[in-house]
Amino acid sequence: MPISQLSYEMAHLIGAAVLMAGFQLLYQRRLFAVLNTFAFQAVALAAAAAWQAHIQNAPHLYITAGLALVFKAMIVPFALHWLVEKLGIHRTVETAMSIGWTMMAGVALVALSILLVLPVTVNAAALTRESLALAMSVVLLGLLMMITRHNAVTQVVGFMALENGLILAAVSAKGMPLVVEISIAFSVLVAMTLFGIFFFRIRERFDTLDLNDLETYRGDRQ
Amino acid sequence: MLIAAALSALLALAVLGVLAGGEMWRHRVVYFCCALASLALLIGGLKHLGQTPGTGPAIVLPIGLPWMAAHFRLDNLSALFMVIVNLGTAAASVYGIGYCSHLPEPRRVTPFFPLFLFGMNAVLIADDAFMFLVSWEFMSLASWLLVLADHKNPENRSAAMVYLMMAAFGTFCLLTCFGLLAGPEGAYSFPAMRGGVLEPMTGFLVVLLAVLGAGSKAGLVPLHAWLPLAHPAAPSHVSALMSGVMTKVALYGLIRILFDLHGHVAWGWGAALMVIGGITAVMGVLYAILQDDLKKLLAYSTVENIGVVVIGLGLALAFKDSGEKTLAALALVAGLYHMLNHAIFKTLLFLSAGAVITATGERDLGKLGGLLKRMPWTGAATLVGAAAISALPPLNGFVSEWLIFQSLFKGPGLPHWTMKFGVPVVGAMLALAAALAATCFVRAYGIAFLGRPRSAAAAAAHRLPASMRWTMAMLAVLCIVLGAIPVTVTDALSGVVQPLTGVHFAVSADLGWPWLSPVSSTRGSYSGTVLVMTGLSLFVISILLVHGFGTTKVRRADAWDCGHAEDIPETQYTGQSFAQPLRRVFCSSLFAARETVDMPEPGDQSPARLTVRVIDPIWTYLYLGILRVVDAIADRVNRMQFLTVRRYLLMMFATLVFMLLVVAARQQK
Amino acid sequence: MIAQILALPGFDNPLLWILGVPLGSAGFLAVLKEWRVATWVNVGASGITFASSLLLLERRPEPTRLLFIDDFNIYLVVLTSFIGLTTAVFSAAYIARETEANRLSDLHLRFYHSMYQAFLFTMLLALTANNTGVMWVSVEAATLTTVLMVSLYRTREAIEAAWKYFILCSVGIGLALFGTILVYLAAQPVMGDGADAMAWTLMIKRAHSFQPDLLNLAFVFVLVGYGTKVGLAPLHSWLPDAHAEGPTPISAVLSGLLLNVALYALLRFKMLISANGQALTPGPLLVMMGLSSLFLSAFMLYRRGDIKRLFAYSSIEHMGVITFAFGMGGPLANFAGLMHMTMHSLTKSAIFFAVGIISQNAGTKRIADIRGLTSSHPVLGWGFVLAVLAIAGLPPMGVFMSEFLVVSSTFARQPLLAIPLVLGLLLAFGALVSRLQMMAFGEPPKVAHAHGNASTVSSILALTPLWVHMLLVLVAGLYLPKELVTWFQSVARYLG
Amino acid sequence: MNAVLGQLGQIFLVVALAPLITGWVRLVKSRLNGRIGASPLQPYRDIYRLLQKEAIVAHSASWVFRAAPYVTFAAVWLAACIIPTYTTNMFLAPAADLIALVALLGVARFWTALAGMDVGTAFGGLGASREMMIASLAEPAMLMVSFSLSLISGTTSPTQIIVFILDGGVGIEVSMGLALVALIMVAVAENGRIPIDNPATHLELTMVHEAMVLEYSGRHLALMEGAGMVRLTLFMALIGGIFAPWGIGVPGTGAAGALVGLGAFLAKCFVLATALAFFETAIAKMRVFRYADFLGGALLLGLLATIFLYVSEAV
Repeated sequence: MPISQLSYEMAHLIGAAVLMAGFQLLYQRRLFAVLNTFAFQAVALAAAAAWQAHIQNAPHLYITAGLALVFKAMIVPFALHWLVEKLGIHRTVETAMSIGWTMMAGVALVALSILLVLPVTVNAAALTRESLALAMSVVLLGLLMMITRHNAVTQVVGFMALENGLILAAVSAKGMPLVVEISIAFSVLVAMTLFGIFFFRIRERFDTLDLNDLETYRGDRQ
Repeated sequence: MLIAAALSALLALAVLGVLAGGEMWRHRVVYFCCALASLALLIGGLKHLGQTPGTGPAIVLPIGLPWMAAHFRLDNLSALFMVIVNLGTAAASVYGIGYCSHLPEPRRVTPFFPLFLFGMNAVLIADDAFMFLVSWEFMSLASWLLVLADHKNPENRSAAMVYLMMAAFGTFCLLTCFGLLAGPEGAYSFPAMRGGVLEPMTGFLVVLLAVLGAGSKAGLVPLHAWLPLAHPAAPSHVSALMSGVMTKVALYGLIRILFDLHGHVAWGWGAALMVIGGITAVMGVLYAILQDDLKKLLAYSTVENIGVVVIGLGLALAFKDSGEKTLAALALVAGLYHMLNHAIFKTLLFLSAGAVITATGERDLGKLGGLLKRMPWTGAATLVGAAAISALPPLNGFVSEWLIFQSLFKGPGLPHWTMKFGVPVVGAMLALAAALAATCFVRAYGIAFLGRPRSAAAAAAHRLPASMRWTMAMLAVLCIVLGAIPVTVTDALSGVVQPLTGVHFAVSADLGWPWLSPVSSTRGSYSGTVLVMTGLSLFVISILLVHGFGTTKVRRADAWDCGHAEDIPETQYTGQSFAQPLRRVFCSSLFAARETVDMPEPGDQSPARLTVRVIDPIWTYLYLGILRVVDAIADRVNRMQFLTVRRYLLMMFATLVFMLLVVAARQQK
Repeated sequence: MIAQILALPGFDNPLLWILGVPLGSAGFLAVLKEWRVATWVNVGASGITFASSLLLLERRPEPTRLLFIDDFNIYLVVLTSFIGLTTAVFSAAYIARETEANRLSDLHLRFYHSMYQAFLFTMLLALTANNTGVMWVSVEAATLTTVLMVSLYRTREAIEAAWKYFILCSVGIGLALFGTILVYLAAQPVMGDGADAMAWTLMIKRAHSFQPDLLNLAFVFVLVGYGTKVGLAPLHSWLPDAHAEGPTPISAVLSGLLLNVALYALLRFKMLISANGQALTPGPLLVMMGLSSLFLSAFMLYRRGDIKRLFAYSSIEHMGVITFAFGMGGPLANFAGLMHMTMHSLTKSAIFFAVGIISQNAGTKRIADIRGLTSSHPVLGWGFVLAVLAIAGLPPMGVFMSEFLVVSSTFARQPLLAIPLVLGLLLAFGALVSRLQMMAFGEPPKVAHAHGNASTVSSILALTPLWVHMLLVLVAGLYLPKELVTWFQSVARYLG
Repeated sequence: MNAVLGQLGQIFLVVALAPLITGWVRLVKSRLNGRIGASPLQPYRDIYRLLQKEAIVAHSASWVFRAAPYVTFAAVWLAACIIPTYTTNMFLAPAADLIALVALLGVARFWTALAGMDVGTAFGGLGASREMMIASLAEPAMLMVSFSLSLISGTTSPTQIIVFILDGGVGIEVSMGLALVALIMVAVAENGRIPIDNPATHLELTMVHEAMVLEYSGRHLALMEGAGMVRLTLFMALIGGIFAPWGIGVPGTGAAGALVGLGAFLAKCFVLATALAFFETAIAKMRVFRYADFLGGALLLGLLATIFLYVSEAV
């Protein structure tokens, strides 16, 4: 099936929504707002996956879309919400770098992604080109979020934003075998379980989720 | 065949050494077998030396680098060094038969001793870079373990540490040097390297690295730091080998690379080597004069002698590059001769130091004295060794120094102005070193063996096993023989230098057998043989004259001492007081030697104190400096162990972005 | 498409056993209650795995879309299953003594054994997978299993180490996935949609027509991603703590196996790049990472007070050397890198075996409290000395041969790069030897610790793997089997 | 004249003449000090007297102490045998050269110093220590002189150098002058003359050579004194022979040449001994730690002598 102009633009639009959500994540100062934004990003991702499934005529991508919608947009934010309340974590986001600088760094990263991806994918299907640039931006923004936040919950969110970027890239890659999607879903599942265990243990021992406290206990101090 | 059998036997002996356990006779058997193996190797080397110049049979073993196999070959140079090495090892092994029972933990010595012998011999016959380095490191490793034999003493541990570090440094230098010689295709066999053509820059680096690599093992200043630490730490028969023999193996490496593998070393390197040698000789002997520890003193004296040899080697290089092949051969013969001699008398002296330490338990000169009476054999042999190392005729040490001086005196004939002006300066350094060496050994021998005992331990020195005494006696005889028949030795050596300098050279061509006349009969000559005969005759005549004209009566009495009759051995000159004039003259600026007198107030009963402070500039500024730098960097780097997860992620992120930028930049091109 | 990938091997195929036995026993051990039996099941399963891996030497199965065996991974599979076996043997002794000291509960032990086999399974799958995606999944799974094992002791330090390990490696593995997707995108126009564009055996043949720029970009992500797992500085941060806080057998397999597998993944991608020909050479990046790892760890070694962290940093150092070698490229350096990988695995796991016993004997991991091992425990002490000397690069052990080749070939081509390499090696050498001397020599401590009197059986059991490894390393330093050399050389050619 | 005969004559001559030269120096010095002084033959009597006395050996001394006088004397004598005095036609000439000469003197010093330390008194050690310090600078200076002479004449053999200079191979050169000064300074130090050492002193703090032989008596002391006298003769022969070789007998001139040579040698010794006495009377002894400056100067002069050869060549 030939891919129409509309299909591109739709795909790019949804991709751009994911990226926008990524920026918003950087911008949020309140923990619950971060979780909500993350949920929004996951929804956008699900939409992107579904759209790709539609235009590539690849039904298995619907599964990915469904997973993203149910798992990332609903269960995870809900679980984190619950954790924050349960553990009584500070509701404000502690940043290591001022929001303004973070945003600027984010813009620079997006520029870098475009600079890198667009020229090199001249021969690739147009569908993939821009999606790839968008996905890479989301990955880098997720990473940026992880390094500019002190709070463990925000870091986890950053990590998952990074994974969202990965999935965006994966679904945009034409004909990529299912195994990848399965693995991503699988890894997120496991990652969550692990996080749960960790949170449980960390609360058990440290009373807080702030990584600054966690890091004071370190072997090999001389 | 003999050699291969002996080497395999040494490996087997190492296993036996492990199995020897606590039974002392088993250890003795191992040492005895080591001596046999050394003798076999010695004979193998001598047999090859007797043949016409040329390379011996090669042995290829299916080990080593997989696509190359291990090559071994005995040529004249290796054969000579095999003789040098195994003279020392044979002596040390025989000595070990008696000595091993005096060691605190013989089980930590016996297994590694044969390995050490194996390593040194394997270096000599290795015919490819890989086996050379494996053997080289084998030698270092075994000797490191031997230095650690008395590991409970923290000083020995730090000595071993410094030693192994320096050894590793040297190995890396040699490794890179061979890498350059082999080229990017990895032609690691020596015959392939010989054929290689080197760029000027590469050639320069090869020589530099060879000098650093072999020099750190041989003990060239400023890479000598490990010698005075490691030699005292090791058991004495091992330190004899490390000092007398292993340093020669290092010089073998240097000669192999500079004269054989590297086709064409520029004369400038010869000049540089001469200067390094001169500095090494003078610094080494000055250090030696300041030492109170018998074995440290000997170790520094080794540094000096290595310097002397290196002067000869440098001179040979300079002559060779300038086309003066005969003079190159002369200088090389002189250097090789000195190595042979040093191997003998330094082994002797270390063995005697071991004997002194065994007999008294002391190695501080300040606690010794009067040992000649308690240990007449050791004392006499040591006297010969001390005289030989002080380059006194008619002993062997003099002959080689004479040859070096002779070739040095021809140095200004070279067309380079650097050499014209530099050679006399190096000559002055060599002369200074030779004179100071005599001072050093007058001091060492006079304080330790003559005079009155300075401690109860020295007064109660006990007899030693026969094997130890005989070893020393044999070495002393060798010192005399090699001095008395120099021409025989140089004739043998000229066969060794022929392939290296490309000219057949006979130092006795002009006047015939007993006369050593390096250039021509009218250009200065020497005959140890004639000198010994005449000297002995004059000695006998003096005795006859004196006894003929006068009385032979002798009366024993108390020492007169200008009327200050006393019975306190402490009033004798000590090592430190003996060194005082020299310390003031030579060391006040070089070592920042300072004396402070702490004189009590009048009426105060406390004793006055004289404190001597000497700073070793090389150790303080070079080695400790490096250590400080490493420490400071390590402190800074260590902060990275204690960052937060977020910062680690930041590092990762930065790496990623950096690499992306690199790719972006490279793609734009 | 799925069926294509999941075409399972038949019973006569050794790969079935190599992968099936660890997976099956992981499940079995998860329900097995008696830990004493479990240790032996663990050993037995690893033994069967090793035995079946030896069958590969006889007969290589045909590559499928899922699994394949070639010159590169064959020896790694054998090596992995071998170290898996020896570590299992060591682990049996180690666990016995840990339970004596009441440090581990039964539940923990069940979990431990099950995870051990699961870990082996993921390692072997990553090595044999003929699909970039499957390989990625296995490496991810390997991370998860080891995270759980690192946190086994439930101490604050262990949890923190595991947390750090988990976060950093998850991010790394995410980046690696992005790289994998990029490679797929580069391959897809040539290979067509589907699993063909992810199969090593197929991709390598047509890699020359891949989009080179995309490969460049992909390689950066793969390098940072898998490089984190390899422990290249400055991505190394998880490694020392994860090694130090987990049970010692896990440190042994982390250093000896996991790092190799991650490096293997990295090298597979490098093969694609060099087969492509037009892509930028990744050499400079690898050399840079190699040198930074070497220097960082060399200096770090001087400040380590914890014996396990010390050797963890030494692993970073060696990974740096290996990466450097592959960065230099050329037949000699690549050969050296492959050899160094093998030798490092054997030696480092041997060191960790020794370290495990040492710290159990001494009751501490503090270097300052460990003294005079060659006097107090001669067999262990001398084995430890031999192993540390081997890892420090002294002949006649195997590491020397590889370092010889790396340094000499580098110096002949790029003296300016070789100088820092040599300096770094020398620095690391100094740190290791000084620590070695502190621990192995000197007066042993007077007080005999409570754990110092283990039964002879368990101490022989604990020491055998150590000496077996050292014997292999010793032999390899002087003699390499012809087959291994041929494999190394053919892989070295592919690596460019 | 036969080389063997020439050699035998030389061997005899140096021993026979040595006390006379020492006696002459002492006589001139006495006269300069305003004393009458003993006969120049007095040293012969002294030595004979010492030979008749029994030798006293300290309890703490070993065989080194007793052997040292003989070794010292034989070494110095051997060294003196190879420096041509009255003829260059000597059998032993090729057996040793200037380097060997330095070393032979070194043998004598080595044994004397050891003997000084053997008794185990403070003075013996003091003497040995100072003597070796002096030697450590004097020996290199002497070797540098040999170096420059070897560069000028192309040989290190004293006989050959004399032959070369006699043949007019060298004119008046800066280097020769520098070498001469250096050699004289070395000779002063080697023989223990003022300003380095005072052979007549027994003041504890200043003695060097005397401190070493303090414990000797009888025939041992005779030998030690004799060795000193021969050494002085040796240096006079060396200086006189190389810097004023005229008159010395060369091969082929027969007995007449030898006689002329003998006369020339006696004349040179007479002049040098008188000059030495004047010199010693005119100056004062140095402090011990100033020796280094004096002898370091000699060493540098020797070095300069070699370097000046090329400077003059280049100009």
